[in-house]
Amino acid sequence: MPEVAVRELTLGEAVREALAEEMRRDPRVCLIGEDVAEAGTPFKVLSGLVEEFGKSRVIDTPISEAGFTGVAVGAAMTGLRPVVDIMFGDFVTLTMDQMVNQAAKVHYMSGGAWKVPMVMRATLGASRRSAAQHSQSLHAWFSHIPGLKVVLPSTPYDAKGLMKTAIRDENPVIFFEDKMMFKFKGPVPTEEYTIPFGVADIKREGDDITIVATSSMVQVALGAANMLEEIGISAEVVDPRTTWPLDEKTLIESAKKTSRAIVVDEGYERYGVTAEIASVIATGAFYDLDAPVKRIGAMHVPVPFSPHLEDATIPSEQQVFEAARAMCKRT
Amino acid sequence: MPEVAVRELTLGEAVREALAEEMRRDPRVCLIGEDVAEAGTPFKVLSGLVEEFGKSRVIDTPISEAGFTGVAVGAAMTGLRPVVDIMFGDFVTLTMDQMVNQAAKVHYMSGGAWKVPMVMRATLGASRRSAAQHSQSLHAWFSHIPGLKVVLPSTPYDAKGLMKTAIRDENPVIFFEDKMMFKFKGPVPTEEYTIPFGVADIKREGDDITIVATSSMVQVALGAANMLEEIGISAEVVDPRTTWPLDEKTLIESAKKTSRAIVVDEGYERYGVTAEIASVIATGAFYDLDAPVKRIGAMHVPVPFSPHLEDATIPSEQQVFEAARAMCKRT
Amino acid sequence: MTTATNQPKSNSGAGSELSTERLLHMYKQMVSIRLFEEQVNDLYTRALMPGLAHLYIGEEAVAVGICEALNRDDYITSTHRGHGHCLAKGAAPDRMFAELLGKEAGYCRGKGGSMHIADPKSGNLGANAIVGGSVGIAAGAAFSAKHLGTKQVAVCFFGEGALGQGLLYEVMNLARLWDLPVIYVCENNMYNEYTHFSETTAGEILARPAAFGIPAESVDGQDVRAIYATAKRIVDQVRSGKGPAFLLCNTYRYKGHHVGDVNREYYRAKTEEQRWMAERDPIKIFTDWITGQKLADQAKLDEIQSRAKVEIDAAAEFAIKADYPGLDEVEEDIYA
Amino acid sequence: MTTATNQPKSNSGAGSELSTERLLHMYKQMVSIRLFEEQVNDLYTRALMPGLAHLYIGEEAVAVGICEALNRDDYITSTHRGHGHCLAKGAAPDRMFAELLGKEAGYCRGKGGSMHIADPKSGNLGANAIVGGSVGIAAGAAFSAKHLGTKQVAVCFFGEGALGQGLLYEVMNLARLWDLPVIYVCENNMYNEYTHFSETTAGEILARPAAFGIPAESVDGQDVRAIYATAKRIVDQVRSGKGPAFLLCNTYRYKGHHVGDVNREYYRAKTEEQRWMAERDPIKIFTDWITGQKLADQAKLDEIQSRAKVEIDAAAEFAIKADYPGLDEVEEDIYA
Ligand SMILES: Cc1ncc(C[n+]2csc(CCOP(=O)(O)OP(=O)(O)O)c2C)c(N)n1
Ligand SMILES: Cc1ncc(C[n+]2csc(CCOP(=O)(O)OP(=O)(O)O)c2C)c(N)n1
Ligand SMILES: [Mg+2]
Ligand SMILES: [Mg+2]
Repeated sequence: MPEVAVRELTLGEAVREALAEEMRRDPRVCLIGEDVAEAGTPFKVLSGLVEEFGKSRVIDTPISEAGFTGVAVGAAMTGLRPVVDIMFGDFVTLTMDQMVNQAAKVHYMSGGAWKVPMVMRATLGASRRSAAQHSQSLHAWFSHIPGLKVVLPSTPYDAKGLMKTAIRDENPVIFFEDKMMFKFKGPVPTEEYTIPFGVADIKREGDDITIVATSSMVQVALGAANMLEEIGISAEVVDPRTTWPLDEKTLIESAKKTSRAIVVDEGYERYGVTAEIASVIATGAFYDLDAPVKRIGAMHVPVPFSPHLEDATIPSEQQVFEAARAMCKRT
Repeated sequence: MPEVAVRELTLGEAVREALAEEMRRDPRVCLIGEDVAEAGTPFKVLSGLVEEFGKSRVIDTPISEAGFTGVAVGAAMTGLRPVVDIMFGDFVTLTMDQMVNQAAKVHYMSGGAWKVPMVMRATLGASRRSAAQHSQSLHAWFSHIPGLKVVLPSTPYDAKGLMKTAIRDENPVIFFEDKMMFKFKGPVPTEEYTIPFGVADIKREGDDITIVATSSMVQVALGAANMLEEIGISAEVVDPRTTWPLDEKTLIESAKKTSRAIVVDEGYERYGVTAEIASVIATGAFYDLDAPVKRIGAMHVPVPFSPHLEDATIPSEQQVFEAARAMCKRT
Repeated sequence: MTTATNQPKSNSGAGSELSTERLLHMYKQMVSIRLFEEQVNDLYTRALMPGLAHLYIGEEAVAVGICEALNRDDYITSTHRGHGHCLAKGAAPDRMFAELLGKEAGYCRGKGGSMHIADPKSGNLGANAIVGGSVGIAAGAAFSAKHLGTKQVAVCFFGEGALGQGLLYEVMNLARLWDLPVIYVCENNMYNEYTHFSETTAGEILARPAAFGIPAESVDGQDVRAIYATAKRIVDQVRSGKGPAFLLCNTYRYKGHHVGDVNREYYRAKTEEQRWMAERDPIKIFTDWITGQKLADQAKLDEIQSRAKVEIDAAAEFAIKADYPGLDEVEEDIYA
Repeated sequence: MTTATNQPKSNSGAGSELSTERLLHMYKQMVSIRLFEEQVNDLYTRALMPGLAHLYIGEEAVAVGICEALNRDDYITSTHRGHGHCLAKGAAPDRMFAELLGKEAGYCRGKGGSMHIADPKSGNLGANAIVGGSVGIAAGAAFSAKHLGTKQVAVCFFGEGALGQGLLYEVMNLARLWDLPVIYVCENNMYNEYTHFSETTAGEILARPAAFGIPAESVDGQDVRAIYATAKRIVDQVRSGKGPAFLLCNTYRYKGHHVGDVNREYYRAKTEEQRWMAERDPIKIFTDWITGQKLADQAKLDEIQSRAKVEIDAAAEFAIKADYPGLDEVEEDIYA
């Protein structure tokens, strides 16, 4: 966190500012996606960029996720640094061949001859009443694939610094933004900064239990930590910020210190991010844990439309609070 | 295993026999894919089926994985029971939208009104010197998605019984066959049988350590178990057979009994199947484990072409043996 | 560049062979769709509807003209802008509203919402929130129909934005190779969300299906009689085993991309909207013809409209009063 | 149904404007590709090559005719059947063989193998083992060239099987909308693995790019002069900023789909193979023309061939003797 928090931006504004700064700094950076220009995306995150950088660098596309992702892969190989925009993270399904069989593997398969410095921005997160095809958090898929890096910012500050790092990275990076957080505010310094990948951030220090949380779940974890404080439990909230590279050391050390850990992530719980992180902690802090690592992910159901059903599928403060309380044996 | 093992079939033959029997039993079953008819797929697993069932039920397609998968989804909704064939599991990348946003969700999104009884056959497994785009084991992706079931047979017997169950299931099922095992032989009874999903099979009983293994890794685990026996370690080998539904109970009970567990799977280790299973065991057998659950998956690299590099990326008997020996503290 | 304006003149003979009763039914269907959508907008502004919805206002003639040419057991697949297709194919407004409000009485027990309404009874395979996501499903239904010899056809509705999706071409190729009884109905309302289709669509739209050997034609999407007549001919042909067909309907959405898209001037001029509403309104065009032909007078049409309004209002009322699903519903229907 | 037989007659004037030196260079390239592939087959049968390879024998005129019309810094993307493209664009046989054998001296340090050879120095963005997988990459390279104003063009080679992949249509649409300097070269060798292309390809192939507004033409894929002349014209046009183009080359693979595909009678007749080899061999057709025009006599051509053979044999020998990468190489190059 910056020394003097002079200024508040929303997460959407922070992402936009990162993109604008990088586009000013480096003429090779361009944005490609559906309704990214005048519309500035349906979430308005990119508003104003086409006015500053013009239509040749902020490029509207047809509804062709696979096609423009493929174009970005080739453009990245040959001198540009494209940022592609996937409106809803659910549509990454259409880009998996280009991202996984092409982007992720080009560098390795060519023995290092070619590289693919591109960023894919995608959204994640439910609770928008958009039902099963517009609410998924599919970041576990990408985290599973060698050759890709996966970023999950949880604050405007992190979003800006991580986006700048993503654009400067020489590899394909998937940058997932929770669409419910675009209006979420936080301090962002005016001076330039970047945040390295693979460095977890302790969002709140504590002694009794570690809550590892990603993306918007960090706020859920912080809310639960406040509730826990009221009953005398001191929770540490750790945000890995990137699922790959993963800062195993910080996660394990925190769990060793507190001897209990919960992992909260909005992807489907089964075979998801919580499994990897829980397993890393269970192994790394094996001799220090007082209880099994608890995983809290999205319920193993397609996200339902009806509001209270949808809400029931997403990890909540209450749920995290209760899990932590039970683990710390307070009632 | 059957009482009297009268007959040996290869895994490929077992799959073919299951398909043929189900096609005879149920005229709604049909096969759709590239080079499935006269060619019987490049692996020859389907040889002879077009001769028996004709071109209207064994259907060659253009190279359109997304397209024919989509057709299968619609056909399954309206009265057929298609089995689609994805030649190399790496090409599932092209079908993710149809499988994940459509097939997996139709039943739920429609409040139960429609269902999608289809099977996708795909291959997995490296070591064929086919490099990074023809060697992946991407079953973790599907296991992550509610609405899908995922099958990983490890023997001809299991392959036949599980394929018959898959075809009769009312849901989309992904059936992964290790392409290096098509010639692998094992006993298959001539009498009809099916194998339920979600029931793990103890492939070898043991007392000192549990080795959970999937697909071809079961043979690796059994090989390691033989090596372990020679140094006095008794290993139990458990095959979950389906990663979803997952027979957590059997896995946990075995680990409780032996107090040590290794999980071996050929998918990339990070955020893969080993993470989920290790985490399930670490939680379920928390108070009984003498050591952290050890995960052995494919190395976190795109699969390289050069033979000894490729071999180094795949879990081996030696590796499992050494991990088990270290865990059991024998030298 | 393809433009929506140079469309062929209406098939002027169409309608004459239809009974007055049938024509008035079509009128009622169009009016009902419009009233339904106005009610949806109202539910949204009154904050009674969770999420968003994509209104079909302005495009009513397409759904009605096509679906009137279908049998009840023929299949359709629909889109995010699907209420019109759904109603035209025979869904009941009350259960639709209930779905839109996330109620248990809805077609999907509240689990699908606006973008996923499905109804086996009326052959509706489901709306789809993935642009182009249902083109394979429609062909698959046609595959079943052909395989089982049922003589059903499948209609795949999609917006011109779906022309950007590769899946469409994969499946058109399959449909032609296998002579599947599927009809691709492209609703060109000139916008992919906030981008004009001319910025996203190279070449001539009709040349695309034609390249795969699929007979393709266009029709004035504001003229329900022309659409019906064309659809009838195409459906007969497809049902008789001639393989797939493609129909381009040139139309316009009056409202925003979704109910929340209110300030639209940055992507299209108000005058453009006004021109379509004044000159090309499908209900007005049909009204003028009906009254011109003296098949019914304005009073009769007003009466139909009033009755439709009563029905739609009652349906919305039903939905508002209906119960939400119980929490245990969340884990039901994951697996069949 | 599109057939490969009704192709236009050879562009008879082609070649006359080329220097003899250039023509003999093209001859040498074609011969080298054939010798290379024969050597590959030999390495396979001698069990010196891990895995499989897809031979380009019979199709040599396409790669050579196209690549001769390109500059060294122009881009290509290639396919699983990529050795010919690679060599024609200027890769060295020794490093190619080394790659095929999984040696460290290979273009990909042994990590890519036959299906992934890539070489920035000759503008080769890489072969691709996903059918159609590189159509976006080629357009992306063209996007860079246009964006950076470098005047490079990108050629995307693909087999007619890739016409089944939706990505191609998504990208052709983009390439046309954005006027990208990309040339799609479709090598129709009549088979998608073991299935005749007529069973997988509805309509007319050339109508597909044309539907997206992309100029498309076909050429006799066995006539290197015709291919070169056509390519030269197209490349000039594309380089001048006219946007994408599509060239269909009708050709034939003499051997199996891959080196292990030996018994082929179940999917194609031996007589068909024999007819192509006897009547349509690209090297023979070019030889006859060269000698007919008296640009060189058979002895001269034989000498070229012998020199090529020495080179190819030496290259294979180099690869056989080369070292495998060290085990630590496995974890290198995952990230840049
Ligand atoms: C694959 C996919 N990409 C993007 C979207 C987001 N999206 C929803 S509707 C829409 C525009 C669709 O335009 P069109 O197909 O013309 O239908 P219309 O809304 O005009 O009826 C877009 C881009 C989506 N739902 N699916
Ligand atoms: C997406 C995808 N599907 C299937 C395959 C398996 N496969 C490899 S080559 C091939 C046939 C390709 O035919 P074509 O494009 O005509 O090229 P050719 O082999 O004739 O040169 C197939 C189906 C693949 N590599 N990629
Ligand atoms: Mg539209
Ligand atoms: Mg071919």
